[in-house]
Amino acid sequence: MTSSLIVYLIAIPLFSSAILLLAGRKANKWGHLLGTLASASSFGVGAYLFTQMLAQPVEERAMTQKLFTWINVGSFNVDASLLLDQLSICFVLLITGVGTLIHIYSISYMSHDLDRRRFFAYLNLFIAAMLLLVLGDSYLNLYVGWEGVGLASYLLIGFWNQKPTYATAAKKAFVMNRVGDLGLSLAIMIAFASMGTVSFAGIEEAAPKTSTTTLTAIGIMLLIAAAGKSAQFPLQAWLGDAMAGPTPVSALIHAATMVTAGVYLITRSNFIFDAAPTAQLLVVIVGAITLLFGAVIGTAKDDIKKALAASTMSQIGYMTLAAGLGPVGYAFAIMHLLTHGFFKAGMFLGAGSVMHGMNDEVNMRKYGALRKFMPITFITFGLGYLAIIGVPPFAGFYSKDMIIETALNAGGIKGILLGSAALFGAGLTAFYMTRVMILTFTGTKRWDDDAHPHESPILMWLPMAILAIGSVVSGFLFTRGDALVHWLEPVVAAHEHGEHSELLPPIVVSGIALTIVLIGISIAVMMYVRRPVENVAPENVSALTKIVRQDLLQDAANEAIFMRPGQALTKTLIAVDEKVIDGAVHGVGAMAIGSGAGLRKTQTGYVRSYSALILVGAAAIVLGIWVITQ
Amino acid sequence: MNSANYLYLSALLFTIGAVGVVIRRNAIVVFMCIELMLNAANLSFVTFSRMNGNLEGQVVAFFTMVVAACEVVVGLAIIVTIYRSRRSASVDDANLLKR
Amino acid sequence: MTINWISLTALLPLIGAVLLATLPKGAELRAKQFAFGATLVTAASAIAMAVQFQRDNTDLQFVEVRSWIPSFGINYAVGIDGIALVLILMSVILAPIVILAGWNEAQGGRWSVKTFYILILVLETMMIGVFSATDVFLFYVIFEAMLVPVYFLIGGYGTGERSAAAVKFLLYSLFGGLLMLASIIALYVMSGDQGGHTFDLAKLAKLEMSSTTQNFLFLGFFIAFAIKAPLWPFHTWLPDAAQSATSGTSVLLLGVLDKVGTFGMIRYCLTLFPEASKTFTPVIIVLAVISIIYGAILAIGQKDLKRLIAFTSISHFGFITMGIFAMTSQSQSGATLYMFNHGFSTAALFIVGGWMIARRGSSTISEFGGLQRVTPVMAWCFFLAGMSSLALPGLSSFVSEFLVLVGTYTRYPVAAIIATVGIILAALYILIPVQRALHGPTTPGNENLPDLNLREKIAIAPVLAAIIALGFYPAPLLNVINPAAIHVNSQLGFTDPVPTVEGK
Amino acid sequence: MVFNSPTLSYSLLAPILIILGGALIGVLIEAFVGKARRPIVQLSVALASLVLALIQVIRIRELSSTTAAMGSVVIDGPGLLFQGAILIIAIISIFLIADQDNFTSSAAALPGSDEERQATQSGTVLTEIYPLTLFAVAGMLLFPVSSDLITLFVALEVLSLPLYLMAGLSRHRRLASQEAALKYFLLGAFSSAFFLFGAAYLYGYAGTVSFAGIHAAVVGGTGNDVILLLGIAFVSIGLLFKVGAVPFHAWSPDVYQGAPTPITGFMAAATKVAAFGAMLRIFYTVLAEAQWQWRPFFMVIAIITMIFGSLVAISQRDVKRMLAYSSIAHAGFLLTGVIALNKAGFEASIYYLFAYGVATVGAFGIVTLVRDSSGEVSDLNRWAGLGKRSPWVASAFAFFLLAFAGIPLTSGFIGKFAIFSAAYESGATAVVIVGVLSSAIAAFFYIRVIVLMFFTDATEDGTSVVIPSILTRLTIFISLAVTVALGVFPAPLLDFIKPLAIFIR
Repeated sequence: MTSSLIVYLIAIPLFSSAILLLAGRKANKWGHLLGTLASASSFGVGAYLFTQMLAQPVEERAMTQKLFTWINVGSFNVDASLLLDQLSICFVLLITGVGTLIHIYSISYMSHDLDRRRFFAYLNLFIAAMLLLVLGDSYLNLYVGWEGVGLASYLLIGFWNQKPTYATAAKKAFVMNRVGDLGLSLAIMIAFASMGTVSFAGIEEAAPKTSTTTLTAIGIMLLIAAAGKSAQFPLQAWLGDAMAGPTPVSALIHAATMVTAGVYLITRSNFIFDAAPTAQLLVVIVGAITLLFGAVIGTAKDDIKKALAASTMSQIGYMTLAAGLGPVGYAFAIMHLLTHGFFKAGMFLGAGSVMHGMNDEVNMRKYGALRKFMPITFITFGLGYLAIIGVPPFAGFYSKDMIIETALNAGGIKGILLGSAALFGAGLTAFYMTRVMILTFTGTKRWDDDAHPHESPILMWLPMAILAIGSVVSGFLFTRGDALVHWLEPVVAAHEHGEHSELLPPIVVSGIALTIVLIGISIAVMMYVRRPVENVAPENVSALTKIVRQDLLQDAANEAIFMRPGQALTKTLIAVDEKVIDGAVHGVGAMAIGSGAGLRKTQTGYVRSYSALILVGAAAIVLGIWVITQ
Repeated sequence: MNSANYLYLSALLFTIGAVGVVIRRNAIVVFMCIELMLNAANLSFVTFSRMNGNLEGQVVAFFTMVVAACEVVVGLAIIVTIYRSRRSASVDDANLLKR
Repeated sequence: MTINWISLTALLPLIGAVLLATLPKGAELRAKQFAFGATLVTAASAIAMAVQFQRDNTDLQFVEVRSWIPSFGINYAVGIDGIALVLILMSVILAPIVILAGWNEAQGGRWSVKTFYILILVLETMMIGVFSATDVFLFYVIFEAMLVPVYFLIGGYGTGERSAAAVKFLLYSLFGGLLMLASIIALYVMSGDQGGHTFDLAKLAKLEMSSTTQNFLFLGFFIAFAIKAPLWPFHTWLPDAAQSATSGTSVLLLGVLDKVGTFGMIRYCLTLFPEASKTFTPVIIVLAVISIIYGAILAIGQKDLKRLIAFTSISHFGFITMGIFAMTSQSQSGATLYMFNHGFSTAALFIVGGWMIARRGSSTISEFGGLQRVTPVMAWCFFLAGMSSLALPGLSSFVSEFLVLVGTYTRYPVAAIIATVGIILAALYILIPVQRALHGPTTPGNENLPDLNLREKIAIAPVLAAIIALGFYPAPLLNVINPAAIHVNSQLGFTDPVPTVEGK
Repeated sequence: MVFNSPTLSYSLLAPILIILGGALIGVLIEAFVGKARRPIVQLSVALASLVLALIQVIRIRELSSTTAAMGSVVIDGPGLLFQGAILIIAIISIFLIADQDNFTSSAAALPGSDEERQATQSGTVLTEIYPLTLFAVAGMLLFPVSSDLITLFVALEVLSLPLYLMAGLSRHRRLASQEAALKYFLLGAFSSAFFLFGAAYLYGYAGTVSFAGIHAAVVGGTGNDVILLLGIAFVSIGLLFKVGAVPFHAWSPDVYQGAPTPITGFMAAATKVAAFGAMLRIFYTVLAEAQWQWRPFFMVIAIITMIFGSLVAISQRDVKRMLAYSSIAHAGFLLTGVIALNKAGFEASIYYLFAYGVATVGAFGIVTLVRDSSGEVSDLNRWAGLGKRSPWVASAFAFFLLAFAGIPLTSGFIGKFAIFSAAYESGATAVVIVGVLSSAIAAFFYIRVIVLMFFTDATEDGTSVVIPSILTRLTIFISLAVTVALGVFPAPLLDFIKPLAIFIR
């Protein structure tokens, strides 16, 4: 049975990770090799399973592997069971494929780090968790992977946690992800309470019989989850800081795979969102806001990784937008997700390569003219650049164009708004990515004195090259005969073409998009080629620029709304606990002591007062008797 | 004469004795007040004896007298010792033990 | 010949304590080894008992009844169901781990090392007894008597304001216990009116009483358990006690003894006063939710590592209590599983935290810094324990926490939703100390701390292994707990809310 | 007129007569035996009489449930139980009393005088204490078996008078000791007067002093209720004074503190048994039918006694005073047993009295051990760190305190449980609740002492624990053993009490 192989996808990197973590320093010599091998083996298994799937007729391609009964209490019955279908295999190949490339890259990139072994352990752990996320056949299984990748992300962002800001960044990512997890938890609870099951299949079956209100609630909760994991508005703030992690991590986790898990979740939950229009509307709104939000932030970033991170946020906004459009959009969301996986991972690795050559400098204002010193990096990065801004025939063109088109066709004012947002976003993307290219690779040298830029070794550029090829050809391949759309049809339900009237013919849309992209590029060229670039960010800029530089005040807002009131609440409650609650406890004690000390004074030591007491007692009793007998 | 009046007298004597215990300072006087209370009780016994028409109350009175005599022995011993130690028979001076 | 497994298991540590007392004064090492051996033998005995446990049988098993004080109808009566079995297993497994982990923690005490282990062993006997008693009087006796060894363990071997903390703990618990005593007396008297004085739990459960009476008696029991558990607002003794106690004592205190409170709620409150339990459920659910959030927020603000862990426990006990009183299969099973898991994750936190504190000589979080570079293994253990405490999926505590939440949601959705906020706060209260203590640059005073030695690794390994293994495969425990938990609910006449749509 | 010679039933009275005989022999020994040999001879005689009396009590338990001395004394199960308890407590107390360091060598000498110093240096010891003790014991034995008011009054005085004297015999702090004697005497006599006055009214109501007659009159209900009520009230005052119930308690802290510690222990334990024995007999049999008249008063008194005792004990700095207030609180607990007015309450009271009495003697026994150069140290602050220096002594004391606090697995817990459940059964819910709450308060100060002994570092003064003499050790050991045994296996004693605990009148 081929399905019995599914578990090995996860088990291999998981065991490798465990071995690396437990073996400790002993594994320093071979740790990276084992890690890479594990990832590659997993990719091998995935590829084999993919070929097996291809060999099957469409309706038999999905396969499940039940491992054991995980939780079984009353009617709450969850198996540890894996589902490999057309959707998850896409992710499996992306995760293990890109993952393996990044492992290879990291061998070299991290070679000077004393803790390289641990780095590979975390990477393997991430691969395993991410695979579990996409392979779980129920929301609860997904949840395990979901938090697993969060953990791996936390560990990797904080890989250099001796630097306090990095440690803080890691914590921030984890906590904000937990906000998303809250949504996922609640979604599962609502689903169980209303449908009695938490498996995808079970809920898919029960969804049509469930009230829209319930489904909307589940949908909104899932959206919160997705927003947390995929850095969508309003839970986007952690992604920029997450760039604290080593660059391969940014490439793998915070560009290609983990951050797209939210899109996976929404796509996987298509049966809920399709039946909950309100939730779906919220998804597109979140997507649209985020794609603009990220793009705007990207325009003002001088840190190359943060610029790319903002771009990632924005691109995932596109995916979310697409996923929110329902059956017409799911396939495009996934397509963009995959192409983005190639080009963004490639660009991150490129950025890593640049940093590698520039003493880990990340400020683009201190780059410049690196084209000549890092030709391979330049070329691979450039191919990724062309892909992301959507120049045909590079991958991004196909996927993004489809999303813009679908958004425009969403109907009515909604379609126009969404389409415009997507188009505007494309222009911004072109602007900030061009800016990155110009600042990094062209123009004059603005290096620090001790910089000696050089091309990276083959272990680093080879993965970049392979990803660059992916950025070039993947879009084309996916759209040949709507290959990906058809492939995914069994999972996300087919959509008929012409269901919506087309607002504009596709070719016109592409034309408009390309025009806007060109405008974006031109502005960037005007601003950064025609004018000299300073190696420190100019201070005399507009207020708007300042706000954009501060990530549109996202951190300030979080601090004002959550952090500071939270800290105040904590302080208050600590005081309350001490003074009021414990105070009451001590008060009772003090009262007993006090009244004891008071009563003690009756013991004067004088016989006469004692006898008086007796007499008074006797008198009281006599009085009592008198009262009774009256 | 109504024998109940003896009871009132007895109660009065008892009260005088009890109040005396409370207000007098000299240990001897206090002790005598207690004796007064005992004798008030005796008076009650005898009165009740008469009212009830049996002798038991009078028997009790004899017992009481014997017991009171014993009490005097013990009491005086204690009071004298205190007096010797403190050169005072005031009960208010004996105030080491309190609170 | 039948072996009375419960009595045997309970007696073993007591015999150990007696033998230990005969050891000569100076033989510290031998005392430790002996105590460790005694707890291991006890654990073996308990496991042997567990193997014979028939898990689908909802009756009490290994029942043993002997007359103790016949004139009051008091029996030495013991017997266990799945819930009790799980808690006993937790106790006997934690005991040797605590001894091994805190190999040197008795040294700073007021009294000899030997005394420390005698107290621990006596306590272990009582722990087994308290979970297996089926005679209310016997339960009460052990419930109260347990305070004494713990009191001496805190006051005699703790740090800082140890005697004040010990007194606070003792008085608080005694106060609760006396309220329970009043209720027990009332039950006893009523049983006399209704067919003869008895303390037999099953018979007392059948007593007829007015709802007012039931409510009052319920409160007597519940407040005692709420203090023990501890539930907001009866919690203020716990942080003080945990801060002052040695980490081993804290493990036994928070990990095991406090479970007597939640266990008591299931075994006594629900069984004896079903109607009152229902009456008070809304109030209790509210208190539980407050505990969850309140404990978590206070944990976030703590500067002392041990206090922090104590407050996390208050939050966790909120979950357990909520699960118990939500009275669905999932929440009830989850609550019991939570008790078990909390025992292990708190044990891990306290044990590793204790090592950190012992090495650094301070329990203030800000005194630590950058331990991950200096002592990677210890840092990892702490991290993993913390992850367990925040109920990371894949670890055992997740299963229980989620069961409680999902089970509660089906009956009290609002409570469950608010409680779920606790998972965000949990991330904060774990990650803040993790960041301060383990991450960042290595601060002065921490440069030369030694990493875990072999003994410590051996001690912590089973705890962490259990946390991970039971996260992936909780079935062995759930299979034991489920029948008992469902039995508890069905006795109360509760069935799970039916989903509006039947899926599958 | 024909006189029938009275039938006395000597065998039934034998325990009392043996003790009285022993006491008289003791007096003769004082007169005729040389100083050097007196202590051992006196101790032997005292011990022998006590043991003989106890044996006799055990022997006649089969013959019980009858009257002796023409109905003045009733020998029934409860009476014998009380007598047995008193004798056992007396036996273990006599070992303590035998430790002569506690008593002045010359009671007649002025405190601080040369005469006193010479007496002390010459090794003179006070042996009068033995006959005095025996006289008191004889009174105590008689008190709970008295069956008419005359006997009751005589017994009260016989037990009280020697105690007044014994209270003044302390070697150290003699002035305080004499003051204690004075206070005890004056207040005791004062309360006796109340008692006697009340007895007169009871007699006036019933026309007879015999309990049987009074009972019949109460049941008949023909007499004047006011007279009955006054009689009950004033008799109760006398009895409540003896047990130390609020507001008739004021003597006890001062006397407990001032009296020589062994005497305090003996007095606290044995007097309570005797006084409660008499009280139980009177209120359970004679006045049971008048319960509507006295129970409400007793409830109020029980409640204020429990609360007062517990609260005031908290702030005490002297161990003997603390124990005195604790004994007041215990009097309150015991009063709930009187209030219960059912068989369970009666059995519980007997059990409680015995358990409490034994633990009390043990506790005071330990107090005698803690000394500095000038004698016993009863200031609690100086008990700090005792657990470190003398772990066994401190542990034993802690155990007694836990028993007083009613912690399970000590005798005190079973007693408290039994007495409260009986009171609850009788409907006195409020009293039980107050009892439970004041137990919580009481725990506070018992635990404070434990903290002091175990968790507080010693001040550097010379407080130390003397090596106990074999006799003191015996006292403490027996008390401890009994306290443990009664806590863990109370069944034998409870089962023993059950069939005997039936008043015949």
